[in-house]
Amino acid sequence: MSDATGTTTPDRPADLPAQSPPVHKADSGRGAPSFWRGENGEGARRNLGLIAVLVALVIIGIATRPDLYGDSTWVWNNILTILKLASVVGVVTVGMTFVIIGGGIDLSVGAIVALAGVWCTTVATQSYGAGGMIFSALTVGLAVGLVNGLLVSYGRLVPFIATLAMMVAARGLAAEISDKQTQVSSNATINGIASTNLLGIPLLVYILAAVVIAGWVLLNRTTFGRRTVAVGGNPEAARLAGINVKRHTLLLYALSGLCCGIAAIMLTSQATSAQAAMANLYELDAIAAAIIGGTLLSGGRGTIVGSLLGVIIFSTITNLFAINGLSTEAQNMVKGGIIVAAVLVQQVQFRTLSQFLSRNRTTTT
Amino acid sequence: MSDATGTTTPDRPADLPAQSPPVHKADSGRGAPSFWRGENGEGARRNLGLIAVLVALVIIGIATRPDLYGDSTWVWNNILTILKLASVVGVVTVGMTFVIIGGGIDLSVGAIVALAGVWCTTVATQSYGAGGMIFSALTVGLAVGLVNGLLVSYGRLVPFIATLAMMVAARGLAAEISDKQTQVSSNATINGIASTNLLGIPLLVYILAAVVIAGWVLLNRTTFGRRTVAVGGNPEAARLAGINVKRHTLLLYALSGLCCGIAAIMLTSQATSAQAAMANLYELDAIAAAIIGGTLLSGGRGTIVGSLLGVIIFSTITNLFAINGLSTEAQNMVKGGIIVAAVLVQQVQFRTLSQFLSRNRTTTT
Amino acid sequence: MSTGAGPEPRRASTEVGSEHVSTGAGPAPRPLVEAPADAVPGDVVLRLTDVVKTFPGVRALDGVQLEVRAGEVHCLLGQNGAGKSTLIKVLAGVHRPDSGQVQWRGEPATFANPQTAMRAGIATIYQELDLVEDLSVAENAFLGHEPRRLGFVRRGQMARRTREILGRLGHPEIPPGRLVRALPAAGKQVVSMARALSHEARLIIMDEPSAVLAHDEVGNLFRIIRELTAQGIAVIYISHRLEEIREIGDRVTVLKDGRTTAANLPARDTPTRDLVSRMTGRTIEYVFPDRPAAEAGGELLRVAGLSRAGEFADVSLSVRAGEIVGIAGLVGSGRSELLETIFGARHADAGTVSVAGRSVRPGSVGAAVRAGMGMAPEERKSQALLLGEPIYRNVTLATFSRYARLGFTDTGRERAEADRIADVLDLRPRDVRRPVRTLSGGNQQKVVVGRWLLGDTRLLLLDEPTRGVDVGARAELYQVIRQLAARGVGVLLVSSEVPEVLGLADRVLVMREGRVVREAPAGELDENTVLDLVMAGSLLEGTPA
Amino acid sequence: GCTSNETAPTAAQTKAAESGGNAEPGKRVTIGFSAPAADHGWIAAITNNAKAQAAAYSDVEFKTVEAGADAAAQRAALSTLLSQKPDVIVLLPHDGKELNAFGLEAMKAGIPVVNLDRAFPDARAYRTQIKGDNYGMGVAAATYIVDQLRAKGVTNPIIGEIPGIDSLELTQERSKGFADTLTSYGFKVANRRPAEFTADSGQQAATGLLQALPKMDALWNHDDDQGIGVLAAINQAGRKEFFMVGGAGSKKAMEDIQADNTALKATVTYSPSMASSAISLARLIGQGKGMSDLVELQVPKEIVLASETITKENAGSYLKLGF
Ligand SMILES: Nc1ncnc2c1ncn2[C@@H]1O[C@H](COP(=O)(O)OP(=O)(O)OP(=O)(O)O)[C@@H](O)[C@H]1O
Ligand SMILES: Nc1ncnc2c1ncn2[C@@H]1O[C@H](COP(=O)(O)OP(=O)(O)OP(=O)(O)O)[C@@H](O)[C@H]1O
Ligand SMILES: [Mg+2]
Ligand SMILES: [Mg+2]
Repeated sequence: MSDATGTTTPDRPADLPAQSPPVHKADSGRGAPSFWRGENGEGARRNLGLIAVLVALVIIGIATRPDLYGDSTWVWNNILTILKLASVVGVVTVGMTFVIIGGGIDLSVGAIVALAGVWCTTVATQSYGAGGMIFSALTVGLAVGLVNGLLVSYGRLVPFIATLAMMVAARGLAAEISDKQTQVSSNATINGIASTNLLGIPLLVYILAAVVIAGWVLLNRTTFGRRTVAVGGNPEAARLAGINVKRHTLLLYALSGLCCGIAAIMLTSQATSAQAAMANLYELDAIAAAIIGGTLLSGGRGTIVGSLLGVIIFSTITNLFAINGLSTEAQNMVKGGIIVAAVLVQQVQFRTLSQFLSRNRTTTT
Repeated sequence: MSDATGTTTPDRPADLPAQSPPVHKADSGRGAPSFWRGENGEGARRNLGLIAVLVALVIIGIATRPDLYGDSTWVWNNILTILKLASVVGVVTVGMTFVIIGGGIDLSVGAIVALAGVWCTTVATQSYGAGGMIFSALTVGLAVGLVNGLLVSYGRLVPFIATLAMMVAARGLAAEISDKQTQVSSNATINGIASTNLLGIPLLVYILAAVVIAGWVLLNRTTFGRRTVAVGGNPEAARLAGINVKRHTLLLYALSGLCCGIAAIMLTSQATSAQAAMANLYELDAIAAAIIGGTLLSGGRGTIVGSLLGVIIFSTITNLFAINGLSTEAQNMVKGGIIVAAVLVQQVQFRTLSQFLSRNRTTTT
Repeated sequence: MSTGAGPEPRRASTEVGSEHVSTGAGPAPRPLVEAPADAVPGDVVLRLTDVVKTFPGVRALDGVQLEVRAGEVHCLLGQNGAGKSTLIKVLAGVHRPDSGQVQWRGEPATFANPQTAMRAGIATIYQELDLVEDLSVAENAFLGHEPRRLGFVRRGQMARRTREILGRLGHPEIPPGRLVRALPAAGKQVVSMARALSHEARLIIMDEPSAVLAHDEVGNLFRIIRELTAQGIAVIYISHRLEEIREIGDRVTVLKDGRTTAANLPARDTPTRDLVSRMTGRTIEYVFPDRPAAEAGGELLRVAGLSRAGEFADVSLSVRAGEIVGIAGLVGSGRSELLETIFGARHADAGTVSVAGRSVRPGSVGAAVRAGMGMAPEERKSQALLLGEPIYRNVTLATFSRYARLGFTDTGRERAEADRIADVLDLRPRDVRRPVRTLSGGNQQKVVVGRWLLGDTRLLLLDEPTRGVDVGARAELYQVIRQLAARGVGVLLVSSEVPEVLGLADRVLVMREGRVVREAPAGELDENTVLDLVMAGSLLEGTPA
Repeated sequence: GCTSNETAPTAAQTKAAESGGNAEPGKRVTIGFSAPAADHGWIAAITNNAKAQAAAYSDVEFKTVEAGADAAAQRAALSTLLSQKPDVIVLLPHDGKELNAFGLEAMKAGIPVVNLDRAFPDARAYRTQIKGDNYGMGVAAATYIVDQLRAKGVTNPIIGEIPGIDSLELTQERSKGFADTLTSYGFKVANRRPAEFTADSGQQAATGLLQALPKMDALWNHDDDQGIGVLAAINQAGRKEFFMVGGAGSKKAMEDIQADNTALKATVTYSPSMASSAISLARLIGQGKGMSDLVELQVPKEIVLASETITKENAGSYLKLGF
């Protein structure tokens, strides 16, 4: 008999029916709090692992700079700094998470942010005021996203290639529009977004929170979100279930583009300017954050909360380096190590927890 | 019986075993040359599509610069220039193709090239002469690749994350070693590699050819290649067929690292120097070339020849821009368009050809 | 296939039919013969005439006639690759026919996509499970037609309706919120059925639904089918198990090589030999091969006290050279896990495995293969096949390095070996360079099993080797397995079909809920005894806690 | 970029604390410093020079936050610097316009900002700025090329250009100075292929350029670091018919010019020594002093370095400033 259920007599006649303990009824979910079960059980556990990584990073921060961490105002300020740093990439990552869950990838996000940023800061656009700038950034983002989606879904291009081409083209267009100059935003409302605080919390953080919540609801509570999982996890099944896979794919890229439009406004406001080279390699940051957050690169699985935690982990690492004044090269070497360690911690964490929970469950049934 | 095979007598006694006309055997390859059939049929046809794209690019070149293309010495020189330009990325792409077919991805190739290049040009290494430099570049490449492989296979990290971490770390280490300086190679043998011609063809092109041929043989004619396809196509099936999936994965990354080591020597020789920022974004170039060449990003399918053609297409595009003196921004916009067009041409080409061939086949059987 | 319940009908042979089998009464495939007088009365809901569908190089449907009436269970019979799945995919809007007419409820119809077909009232359970692993049971059941308001899923309503349907299906214990990923194979099949029932369908198509179901589950399925037909819903039922067709079917249409060779035969009364000959066009010696008189050889495999928490516990067994040992049990009784653990694909919590007296390193498939084991796993698509690769490379997946010299593969030899296997198993199409993806389900299964018929495997672990394999090929497969045993190979066979275990194996182990509850020579057991032993508890929750 | 394999920053680029006047140790000053991640010799030299200059003063405490790959990362790093309240901040921004907001914030918080090289558009965002003359670099390069070509009597010259990263505004300014000057003499750039400030990208850009221009008269390469690769490409193509002008002023380039055995005949400076000067200015600002050679009591608002042309004749005297 298995150790976990070692209650039966070993010499029971072999054909005695029905009384042996149910060896494999383990996953029935009884005996564990409902938080762990159901559709998000694994995701939630994985997110706990990410939180553990975050805690570890903070502890390293405290250990290396006790002087700073002794000052509670500074600590609060630092948290806000980290969140502000995370905000722009965070918004992009929400869109990216949808695309990846839906079985695609979007390498053009950084370029879209740059294009939308440049577009909304041209002299002509700025003349329409803050409303016009926001409108144009969102429209540009959405439009480029739609083109991506068309190429992938109806043009049947591999997402990697389609969005790579768009990345190159959009940066080129942005350079063309801006004539490779950094375009300064002179709109006080736009510039004010980054410096406004509400109840002591920066507006940018509210925007991030709003996008994350909207993303979470969209993914978990709407048909769109649920179908995204289907389209990425088993496109054939999705098609057989009558889902218009192509149209859905199109919408996913459009969504990502829209998020880039929002991010463009945030970034422009932070920099009070825009240029063709801005948001450089955001695609890598966003993909990495999503994957660290548990999104499967092959599609069909992922959580918004995980992606958010992924982004925050990366910005916490950056912050850690800044407060320790590490040189770039040391910083990079350590960063590589931390990323690996983070994933390992999270995996171990995750496995241990699952084991713990399933053991717990077995004994209570 | 089906029209396609309408040769048998319909009233033949039915109990005659095993001779029922082969309704389903139409694809047995009769009527089409053997090149198109069998295991590599699809790959070969796809490669024809790529060649069509190449031809189109050359025609554009001739149309835009008839003056240059009128000069046959220049044309020959230009072909060699394109091949030389393709050589370094080409070698990296061969390794990358193996990794991707095997179900992984290697974002660290550019960083490995840089690290190996920097390592082999330190004052200390250079004192060992050309042999020492080559040895150290290959060893460094192999070693970093092995670490990648260990992280992915035994550490169970997602390849994207593991190699992203390595990318950051290896660049950091390279910056540390070189103290962010450009390290000049003063070794005449190494520097000579890039300027040596044999029978009028640059040595670099021979190296590329050797690596491509070795890669082709390895992928198509050896058990290693067969395992690669299996491991990438269905790791569970590979495992249950007795293949050591982890060890094989490890070897794939090591192979990619080794290719990076070779590329490092080539690039160092070309630039007569090395620095931490060299081979910037080669990972993107290599992945894009492999995918354009028909390698499935999700693993299990790909060809070396396709990857090579992908690399050559990219360097032909670059060359086309150079001889037309396009500005960077125009260049980028056009490049995005060309990539999309190339893939579309190739797809159409591919589909039409298949249709043509299958029609052909049906009528001849 | 055994049609009776006991081990007696070990030898049921059918005679030759004519190659161009006519329909039930008429000589030509067209016009369709009227349904026999005793057919279930009802309107014709679906009529196919001369439907043709070609894939590159293959004419999968070559003039199919089909007529389905409301309230009947219409069975489709045919060999592997005959075109059954293709036919139902045409009906479901997955494939568009090249030519031919589809009449749906009296009017010509074209189903351009699955959605149109579903809207028209055709629901389908596909042969290959078509579920999304990371969605819940309820979300899968209602995928594509979720109850919703303003784009938001009405989760409460969806869960309630799912629970209702699951209750009707006899599985109230499956929680609607559970991720499908966490369900065993049989549970997934239930979800597939729940999906079909979630539509307001007039025609439900079931493509080999019983392949992954255990005996009691099949009974359950039949109860539901009867309920459906009583409401006037038509059912198209595909299975390779003739006894099921006798039990549930009303009329039978037989396909061969993409053509209708017989239509609207009465399901209960048509002699088996007729059916078989119309399917195969030749004589099938439908037998389990004789057991050899000679005693089996020395002990080859010894498993002692093997356990894995949550799956099976304290399993001890042995297989001797030349012996076929069968394991019977319900789906979900842990047999697959046991086999995988013996094979080293899973790590045992306790216990040992040894081959020919030498213990095998646990948790290492490589060690098991080196010790001479081979395993044909249960789920062909996810566990066994490289779908994009040619057949021969799939057949030689475990052995290609044996044909290699200095690491260089010998493709010619591989192809020759694969050809041999293809002949033995009657693979269709026979061209071993075709990608496995284009094979029908049953033919894919043959590839999986065929893989281990190559090479010098001493001990064969077969997990549901005949799942989805047609009558003819099945007989061939039995012969092959027996021949291997005669050459001294030990076989450990898991099958959910009790007659198969009893007919093929020399010795039988019965498993229930992860434990071996009985071990006896096959001759000492009959089907009812085994079923009694096996039945206890149901799919998920089982015995009351 | 720094082209030697030596590691120590050259002493010549720092100004040792002399005795008397401003050199006398004064009030302790904490200087915060930030420059973009160094992936390039020139920026590496900037950071090294700043460090070395700070170390030369006994009354300076040097805090560096080296920040990331883009403006956003630098902004985040700077806000942690700000929270540590240094006396003066010396800042080489990724992009002056993108970090303008930070300059304003710091100045508002009462911390003077010394902008190094990449100007803020808003004059309130900095206390002092010291920078090179990008436009002037282009002018100097073009002037040298025009002089040479006229001396040779070339009337319709084919001129190539290899800029650095093309999307940077500084590249634009350099190219503009170059093009404007050539135009004023009736010449133009025949082809320009951007590189990325690295030797390997320089080699590839140059290979493309040489292929596009089978005959060439003169070439301006913006950056001596990538110039190593450009020279290699010229060698590999076996081209000898033209001469080349470099940019920035690395030691290797000066040595090559002095030896006069490559295509490189001159380079126009853009010296990273400005970082050392920036530290000196920051110290004076922190101590409330002026530049003692000038009459003014405070440090001036703006200092622009002239771009000098180094040729075979004067290379010897500039060699010590090479980085
Ligand atoms: N996508 C495809 N491409 C090419 N050929 C195909 C494709 N799908 C099916 N076929 C071929 O069509 C024929 C009919 O296959 P189908 O799946 O309908 O058989 P089936 O009767 O369902 O067999 P089984 O009993 O094994 O499930 C087979 O020869 C198969 O190889
Ligand atoms: N993916 C899974 N997640 C959780 N539990 C699982 C999973 N797969 C299987 N199980 C558990 O393992 C038990 C045995 O599974 P399975 O259905 O494969 O048994 P089996 O006897 O091998 O079936 P078969 O006869 O069909 O091969 C199930 O009761 C189930 O509780
Ligand atoms: Mg089928
Ligand atoms: Mg099982």
